[in-house]
Amino acid sequence: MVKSERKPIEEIKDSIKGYKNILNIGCGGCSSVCLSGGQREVNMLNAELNTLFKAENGSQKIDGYTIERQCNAKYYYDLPEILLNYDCILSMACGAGVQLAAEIFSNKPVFPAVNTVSIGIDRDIGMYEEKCRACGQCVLGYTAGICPVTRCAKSLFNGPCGGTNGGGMCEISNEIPCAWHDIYERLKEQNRLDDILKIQPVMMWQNQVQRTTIQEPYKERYGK
Amino acid sequence: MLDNSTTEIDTVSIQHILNKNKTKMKLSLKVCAHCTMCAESCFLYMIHRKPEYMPSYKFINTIGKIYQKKGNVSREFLEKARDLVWENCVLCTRCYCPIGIDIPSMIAVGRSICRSQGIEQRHDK
Amino acid sequence: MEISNIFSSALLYNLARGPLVWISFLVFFAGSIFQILRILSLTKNDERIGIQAKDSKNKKKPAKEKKKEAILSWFQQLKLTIVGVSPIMIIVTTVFHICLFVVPVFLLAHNIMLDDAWGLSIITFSEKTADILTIIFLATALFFLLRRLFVGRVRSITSLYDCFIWIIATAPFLTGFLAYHQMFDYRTVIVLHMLFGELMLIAIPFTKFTHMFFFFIFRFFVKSEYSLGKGNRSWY
Amino acid sequence: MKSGSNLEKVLEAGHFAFTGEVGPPRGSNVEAVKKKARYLKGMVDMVNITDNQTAMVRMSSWAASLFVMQEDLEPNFQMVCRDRNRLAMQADILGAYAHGIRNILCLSGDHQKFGDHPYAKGVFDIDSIQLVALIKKMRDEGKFLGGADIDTPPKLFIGAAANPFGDPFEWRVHRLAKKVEAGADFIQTQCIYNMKKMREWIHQANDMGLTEKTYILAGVTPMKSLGMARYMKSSVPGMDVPDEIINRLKGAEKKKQAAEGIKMACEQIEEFKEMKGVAGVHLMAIEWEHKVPEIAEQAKVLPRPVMN
Repeated sequence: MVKSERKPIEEIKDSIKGYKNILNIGCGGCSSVCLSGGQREVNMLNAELNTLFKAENGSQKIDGYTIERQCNAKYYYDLPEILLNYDCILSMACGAGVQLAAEIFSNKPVFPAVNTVSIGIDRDIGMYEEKCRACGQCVLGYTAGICPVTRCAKSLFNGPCGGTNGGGMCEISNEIPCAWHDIYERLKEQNRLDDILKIQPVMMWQNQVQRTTIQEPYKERYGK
Repeated sequence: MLDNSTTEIDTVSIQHILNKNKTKMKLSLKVCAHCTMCAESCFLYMIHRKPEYMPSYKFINTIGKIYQKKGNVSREFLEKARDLVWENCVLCTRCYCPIGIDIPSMIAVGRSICRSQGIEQRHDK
Repeated sequence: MEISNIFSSALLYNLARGPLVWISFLVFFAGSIFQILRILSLTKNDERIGIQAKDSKNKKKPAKEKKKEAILSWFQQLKLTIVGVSPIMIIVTTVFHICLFVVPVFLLAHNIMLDDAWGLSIITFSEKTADILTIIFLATALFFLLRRLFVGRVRSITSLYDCFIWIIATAPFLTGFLAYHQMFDYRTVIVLHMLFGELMLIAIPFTKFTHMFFFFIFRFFVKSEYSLGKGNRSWY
Repeated sequence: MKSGSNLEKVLEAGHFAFTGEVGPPRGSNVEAVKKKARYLKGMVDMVNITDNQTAMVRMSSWAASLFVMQEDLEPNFQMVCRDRNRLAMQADILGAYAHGIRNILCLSGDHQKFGDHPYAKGVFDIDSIQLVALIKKMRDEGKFLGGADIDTPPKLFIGAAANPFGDPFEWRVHRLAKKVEAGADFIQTQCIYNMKKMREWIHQANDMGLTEKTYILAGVTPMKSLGMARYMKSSVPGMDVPDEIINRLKGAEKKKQAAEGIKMACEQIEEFKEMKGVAGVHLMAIEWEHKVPEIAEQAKVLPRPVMN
């Protein structure tokens, strides 16, 4: 899922400067799953902000509300009424959620409280690893399920660069494994090395324009 | 005693799923103190303020009942369970349990039992 | 024979204070060990769940960063936890569980019996303290009962079994209290007290009371968002 | 002739090639480039002009190449995939060729993290092997990557790099094969210190017939000091410095370490001259351009053949 992490409190506070009544909207989707913007984080951030507000002059106030998913308008049902009492929105959803909130409540300023980091996996509680850059042209089929776009620091498609360090580590750090070393090892194990002996042609990057995805069965419905 | 409406339910495949997770699920169901302290950790409960959104309610009335009945449940039951595990839960995995029960995994098993009977998340709601 | 006569009969009295005590302790300890091992066997001491990332093996511990100065005081932070969410419940449940443990263990009368049997005893409360703690326990137990019966969300997941468990947990204290104050027929009450106590001991490893072990293992040794210790076990 | 570059001619004629390297200045100092180039004049067949080496901003490679040409030296325009997308690459190739540049070396490039702008966005639009194929397509088919025809295609002698030492070792020769297949006319290797592994790698390349399809120039960098050797061993990515190199430098007096380094380099060059499959040596005398004449002399690679 999408992984995100909270912005520094100073940055958040600075962004909502000048607004008296702020509503912090949490997201029950990805940012809740990655412990960055669920109800608990909303409560935590609000407690911190309210403490800071009080210490200053007490003219600002922040409340919280968490909805199922901020990336789908149908979960916003309660918000229009609640928002009557607020003059700005702080969103703890990923970049997608923040933008939908800003679109739906276009008369209210919306500020992000988290930085969207990656599409990743849960390695452990509170530990997430980036796995996908949404390039739109998946090559995992010939790279043994290891993404060279994400995991190789140079996004190479034809094998490791000359910088691999001893023990199959990336040149940028001895703690980051070389993606291509791992690809090679896994393919060798599966007896599929032929897959990477061919030269891979250049990528047709699909993530250079905003993409709208319409699934095949719906193409007709949306006139595409 | 078999209910007539269970005929269209494949109890064997439900039991298969139940058995796969048996020890953990049964133990979790057993130790739940029914204290309801999990309620406030669920943001859906905080929105709706109804018991049906309590994490414990959701697993007791789905997977709990299914274990009690050893998989002999009716389609109507599973359709109600569907709402509990999908409509009332987004599996954000943030439930608090004072005893440490892994509630999300119980909901997940509830979901897979529903799925095994072709009862899936409704997208039209 | 009338019911009250059964409970005051010498046979039952001797049974309850003799063999039944040993049997119940035996069942309690054996059952507890079994449960603890079973719960532990459901978890594994694994650094990571699922497929191991290669880097996880030789990852060095990062140098400890300077902890940022907390904006919230410890009290404010506490308020964000379950203590702030359900303060009354937390206080009541803590008191309840402490009394549940300390009253029987540190009770003078119990220790005298222990002394009689094995010649050893541990520190004890004064009788008065024990009496007050028992009253507190009964009050908290009553709170739970009322909550179970009258708070909607609790009632929604309450079954008869919960009430049964409540009776098993409360009865030894109630009967002990009545016995100490010599209310009703002492002989009957004390026999009931012993029987309920033994029933509870036997019940601990096999009923909902197992949460006693489950709590410690899962909140302290198994890692989760809310774990209280530095647990490194996980569900298998 | 694919390009008619001096290097190509030297190699075609069967001479043992000897190439050098110049790093452009961190500024617009023309004289600095020319001064460095002058040391190499007549000493090497071609000189590599590095492209934002170690991700530090420097005068652009093609611009420095032009100054080197003014000093009657043939440049090898290095191009890294880190800084350009496919548009800029093709544009620079056209421009470089139009200005008379005839050699190009395709590299992935050191990661920007190492340089003075660690948070730059690394482009890495295409990788080095794809870049080789792109240039070959421009040259041989006269077409851009996008398929359109090129008016006056660039006729470049295409080079690629190879590191015989990186992990996994068994893969390295296959990567070389891919570069050859993509169209690399010559290969310049990473600095070589581990001769044992190098021999093995060349042996594999010979067995696969790769050395018949491409010219391999072995990379040689003389050690200036013990400190440099230690640094290379510990901190330079993809470098394999065996302990015997370190020990030999340790054995020399501090003042004579440089001389010892040069001596070791010359011994290596002697071995490469005899090694089947090695077509020449690429001397990377890093910030030691003034020593190149001395090294060339000692390595007995002078005089350089004059082609026409």
